[in-house]
Amino acid sequence: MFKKILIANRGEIALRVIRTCKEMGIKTVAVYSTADANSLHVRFADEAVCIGPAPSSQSYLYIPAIIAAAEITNADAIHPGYGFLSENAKFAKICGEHRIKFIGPTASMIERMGDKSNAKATMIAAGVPVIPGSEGLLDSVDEGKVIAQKIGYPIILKATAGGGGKGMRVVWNENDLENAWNSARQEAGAAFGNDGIYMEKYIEEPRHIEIQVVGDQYGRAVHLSERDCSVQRRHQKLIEETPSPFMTNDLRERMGEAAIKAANAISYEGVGTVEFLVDKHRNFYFMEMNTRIQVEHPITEEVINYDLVREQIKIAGGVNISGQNYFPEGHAIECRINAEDPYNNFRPSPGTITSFHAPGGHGVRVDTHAYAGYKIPANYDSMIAKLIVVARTREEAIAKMQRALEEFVIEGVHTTIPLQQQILRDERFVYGEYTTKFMETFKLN
Amino acid sequence: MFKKILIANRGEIALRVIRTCKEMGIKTVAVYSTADANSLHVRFADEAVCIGPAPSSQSYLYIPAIIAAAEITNADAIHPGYGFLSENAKFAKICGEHRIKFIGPTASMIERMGDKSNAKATMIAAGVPVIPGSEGLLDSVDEGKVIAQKIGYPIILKATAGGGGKGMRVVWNENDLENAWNSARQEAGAAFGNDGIYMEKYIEEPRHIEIQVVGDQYGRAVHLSERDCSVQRRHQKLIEETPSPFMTNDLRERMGEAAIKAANAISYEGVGTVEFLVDKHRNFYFMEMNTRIQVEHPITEEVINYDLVREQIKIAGGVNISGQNYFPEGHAIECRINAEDPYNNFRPSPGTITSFHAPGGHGVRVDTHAYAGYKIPANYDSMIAKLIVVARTREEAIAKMQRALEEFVIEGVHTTIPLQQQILRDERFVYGEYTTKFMETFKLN
Amino acid sequence: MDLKEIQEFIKSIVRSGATEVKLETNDFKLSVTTPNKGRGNEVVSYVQQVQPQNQVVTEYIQPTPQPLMHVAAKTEAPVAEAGEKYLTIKSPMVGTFYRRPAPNKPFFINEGDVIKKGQAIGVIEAMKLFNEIEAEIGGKVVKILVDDATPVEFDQPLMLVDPA
Amino acid sequence: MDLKEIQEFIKSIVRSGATEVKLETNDFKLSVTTPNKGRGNEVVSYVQQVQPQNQVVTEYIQPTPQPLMHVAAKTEAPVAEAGEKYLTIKSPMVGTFYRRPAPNKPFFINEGDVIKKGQAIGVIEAMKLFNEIEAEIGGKVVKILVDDATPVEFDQPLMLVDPA
Repeated sequence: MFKKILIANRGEIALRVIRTCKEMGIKTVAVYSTADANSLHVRFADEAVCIGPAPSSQSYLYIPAIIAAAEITNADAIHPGYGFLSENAKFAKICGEHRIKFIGPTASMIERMGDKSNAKATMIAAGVPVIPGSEGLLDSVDEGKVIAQKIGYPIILKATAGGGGKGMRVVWNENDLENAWNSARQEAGAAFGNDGIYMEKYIEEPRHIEIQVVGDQYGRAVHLSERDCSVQRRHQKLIEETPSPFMTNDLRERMGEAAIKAANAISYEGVGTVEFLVDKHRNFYFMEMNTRIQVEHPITEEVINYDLVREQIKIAGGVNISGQNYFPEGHAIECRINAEDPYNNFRPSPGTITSFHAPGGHGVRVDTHAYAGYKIPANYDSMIAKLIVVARTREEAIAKMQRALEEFVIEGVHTTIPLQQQILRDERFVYGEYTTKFMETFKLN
Repeated sequence: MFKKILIANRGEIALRVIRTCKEMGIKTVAVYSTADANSLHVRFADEAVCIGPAPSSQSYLYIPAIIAAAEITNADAIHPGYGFLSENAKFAKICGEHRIKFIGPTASMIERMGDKSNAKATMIAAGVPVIPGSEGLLDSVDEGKVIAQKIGYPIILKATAGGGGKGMRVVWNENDLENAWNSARQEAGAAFGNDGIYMEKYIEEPRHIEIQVVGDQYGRAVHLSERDCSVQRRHQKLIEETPSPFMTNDLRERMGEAAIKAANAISYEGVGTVEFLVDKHRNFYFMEMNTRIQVEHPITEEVINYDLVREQIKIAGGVNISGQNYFPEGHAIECRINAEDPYNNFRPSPGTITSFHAPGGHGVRVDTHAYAGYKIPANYDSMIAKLIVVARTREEAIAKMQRALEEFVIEGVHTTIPLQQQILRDERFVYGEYTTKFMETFKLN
Repeated sequence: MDLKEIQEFIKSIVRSGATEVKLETNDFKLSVTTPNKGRGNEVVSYVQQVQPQNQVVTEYIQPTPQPLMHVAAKTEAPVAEAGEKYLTIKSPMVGTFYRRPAPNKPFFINEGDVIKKGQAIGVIEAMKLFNEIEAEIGGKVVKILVDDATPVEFDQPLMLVDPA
Repeated sequence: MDLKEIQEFIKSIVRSGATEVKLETNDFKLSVTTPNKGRGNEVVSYVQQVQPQNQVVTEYIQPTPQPLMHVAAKTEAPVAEAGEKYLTIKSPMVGTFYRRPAPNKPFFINEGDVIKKGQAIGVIEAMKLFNEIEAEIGGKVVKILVDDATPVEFDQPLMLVDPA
């Protein structure tokens, strides 16, 4: 196993990785920009190296500084966290060239999943469902009819030059296709001067449900069940939960199998996540694969009672996995707490936290690098805490999250806590009847 | 179920009870002395009533103020927490007279367990082992021989007027009894002017192991397995863990059965704890029963995944229990963090906390009412936080506790964190080979 | 809070004749020592030791510094402006405050009354016991802050008295 | 908060006649003692904007206020006494600092040398690339703080220069 791991990240995930390393008896090196000199990851690591000024491009994203930091501290592995260099194939490659183990997949695995069209082709070859549609533009309405018959209604026609919903038509049966085709072309031509149209399967009531997978260096992969991340605002996840309220045993089995196929297709090494869109009929379609640990990984940890960062480190160290899939026991929810003003168009709210009290008690976990007196730098993302609860049932977990949000005190900056509180009380959330469109019609009081 | 519960307590346990009430949808009333006006239990309760000045005798122990607070807020139940009025039979009785449900056992149950000799007699009648010995003073060495034969060697002779080890003799076999008898009498007579001697079974390598029990209003009682609280300093528990490293399945079965007998003997209602001394041969002896929730209850919650305060409230509300015993899954440890200076004879260290960061992550729970800026009043006990970890094995739990203690930042006052860190590294603790005498020979570096 | 304001504030402290001032708010802490001696408008403060049971507590009201983590007060704060002129009579216990000895009797006192130390000003009921509340100071009752038959907490202001 | 403002603020304190002022806000802590005579050693401070890559950063060393939650510095703190007279040349990058271009070559500079702006003062190796470090200021090298072939962090003081 590794003797010393450098964490090429900041904030809560850097602290998170340090915690597991300490529990495993592995030494840690924090790297930090001048803006983060007073950060807790710097305080709690065994060593800390200042790698550059505040802008990420000159510090957390600047590969030579990070490699140099690993070299001068003799770190034998680098944990990239999420964001920053975590899905950077070049970085993974350079680590290898410097004989530093990149804790994650190889450069070529990252590349094969990093490129969308490449990933899609790989998934089709592996038998993982992707959103079906025309290959490129449609030549005629008749070609459209043939394809629609194959992929099944409803379908959506989209303008290739499109945007803002213009030139888009959802078609529910063949009778309506010709009219829709004509009007979509006309609208697209008028709006964009380009009437090229392509077709996709229309996803009814889409849900974002992802499957956690783990693969070892010996080609074995398993899944750790799902996370429902449908509560999103502009593609930013706000709340995640597991099990998904929309899940069935059958669907979990099929999605789990598909996710393992996806991992096997690239002989995936490490922990990763296969993201799917699921429609109301419980058809699911591959969106993308994240080849790193995710922000929302703790909810999986809580329901399978296993530390995923420990698993990452063990796999990177060459340990092989059991081959067993894991299924949720109990119910876990995570709320992301951001220093943003939800009443002011989610404007970031950097500044100094004057008061801080994190909720506690049975089934409550707080992953945070913030504390009273901490100054949130304006240079990085605004997430300052992850609040995770676990309980025996979804109902209990919601009640627990409601009281934990109520108990969370952060003063001095604006946070998304009031937003989260309102979502947790929203009927659609409470009954588990929400899709990725949930926030589009959500009104903050 | 209750509509509004008044919590007749302060500090972390008041906050703890409020948390569960919120999760159950029950309104809460905090009571507080003027010294606690800025306490979190005041902030988080739905209502708060100032009941008196700082001295406990005029506030948290002053029954008329608490009853009046319940009356003016229309609370229909009172949760007493631990300490203060929690084992006060008179208070339980007065609550009943004012038609307020005391969440705990009835006055007569408290009385029957509150009086030591009474409790002992009840236990003997119920067939629960108590520490055997002479009934009162020994008349002669021959009487001693007869009793010693019955209870088995080793025995200990103790001066009735004793103290400081004077007039005490451990006797390992009958040959040594007469000499010991003579020298003990002589020493006691010289030291105290009273040579009265009684005899007890000598407990070799004693461990303090307690069994959590739960009884409902319908006479049914179960046990929730043990907690090992042998790490004590002057009878103050410092660290508790479950399972006990000394436990075997057989011993757990026997102790559990005895604890249920103890509860049944008084038709116990509520959650309670039967404390035993266990010797190195795994004989166990009843010490006392605590008829309330205990400080260390969270470790049981973590390994049986159930909220004991919720259970208390449900039982008080007349819900009946399943009748099933619970056994630990995984391993949990609690460290009590006190505002005391371990380098200065554990002198209390009240004052203002200037910095505060509680550890987080998977398997870490912090129950505290403290925060950066909180002023610890000098009037009450010095416990400011309970740090609880849970992991799959004892080894992992210890590693987790070590890193969590390392991560716990409390500045502005002295705390017992350095002491706890050293205990967690002590070989005897790490190997689980500790008794109640552990701290007697422990040297703080 | 801007530095200009703080500058002015420091000047005013030096001018005031105080020898040492410490101020702590949510935003800043300030401590000023001046060479001034003697004279001082010394801050007079008079807090009587609270005693069990029926004794009334009085104190000069002073604006108190905000705690770092502000706890929302569940009862109304004492009227700050009254600070320099009036004394507050506070509740010595938690319970229900009655302004008269029995429903068919007149109020013990009314606003405008001049009361003497030791005079009964109300009763507080707790656990079915009625505890007569005596004024700990004399003066003119400027304002009665609590209605008849109202729950009161320990230390809750009951009335303002002008001792002059 | 701008240093100019603080300078003005300190001056105003001295003028105010106060003997000691401590101020702590969310952004900074300030403590001023005045002899209440004379015009005190004013703290002059000059921080140059950090620029990417090989540019050398200089600044007057000043005692920095303690953060509320103090992070144990893993490297030695800049020499505080130097504050008023010397400039510090800091490392523009993390890596291994060499005082000579090759093992068999002499040091770029030695203590006591007078250097010119733009002069090479060392190289830093990172990812097997050697980056020459140029002095951003001229003056006399008072002290070289880092040995040959030593790991350095970004912003770590390398040497003190007397610009006078």
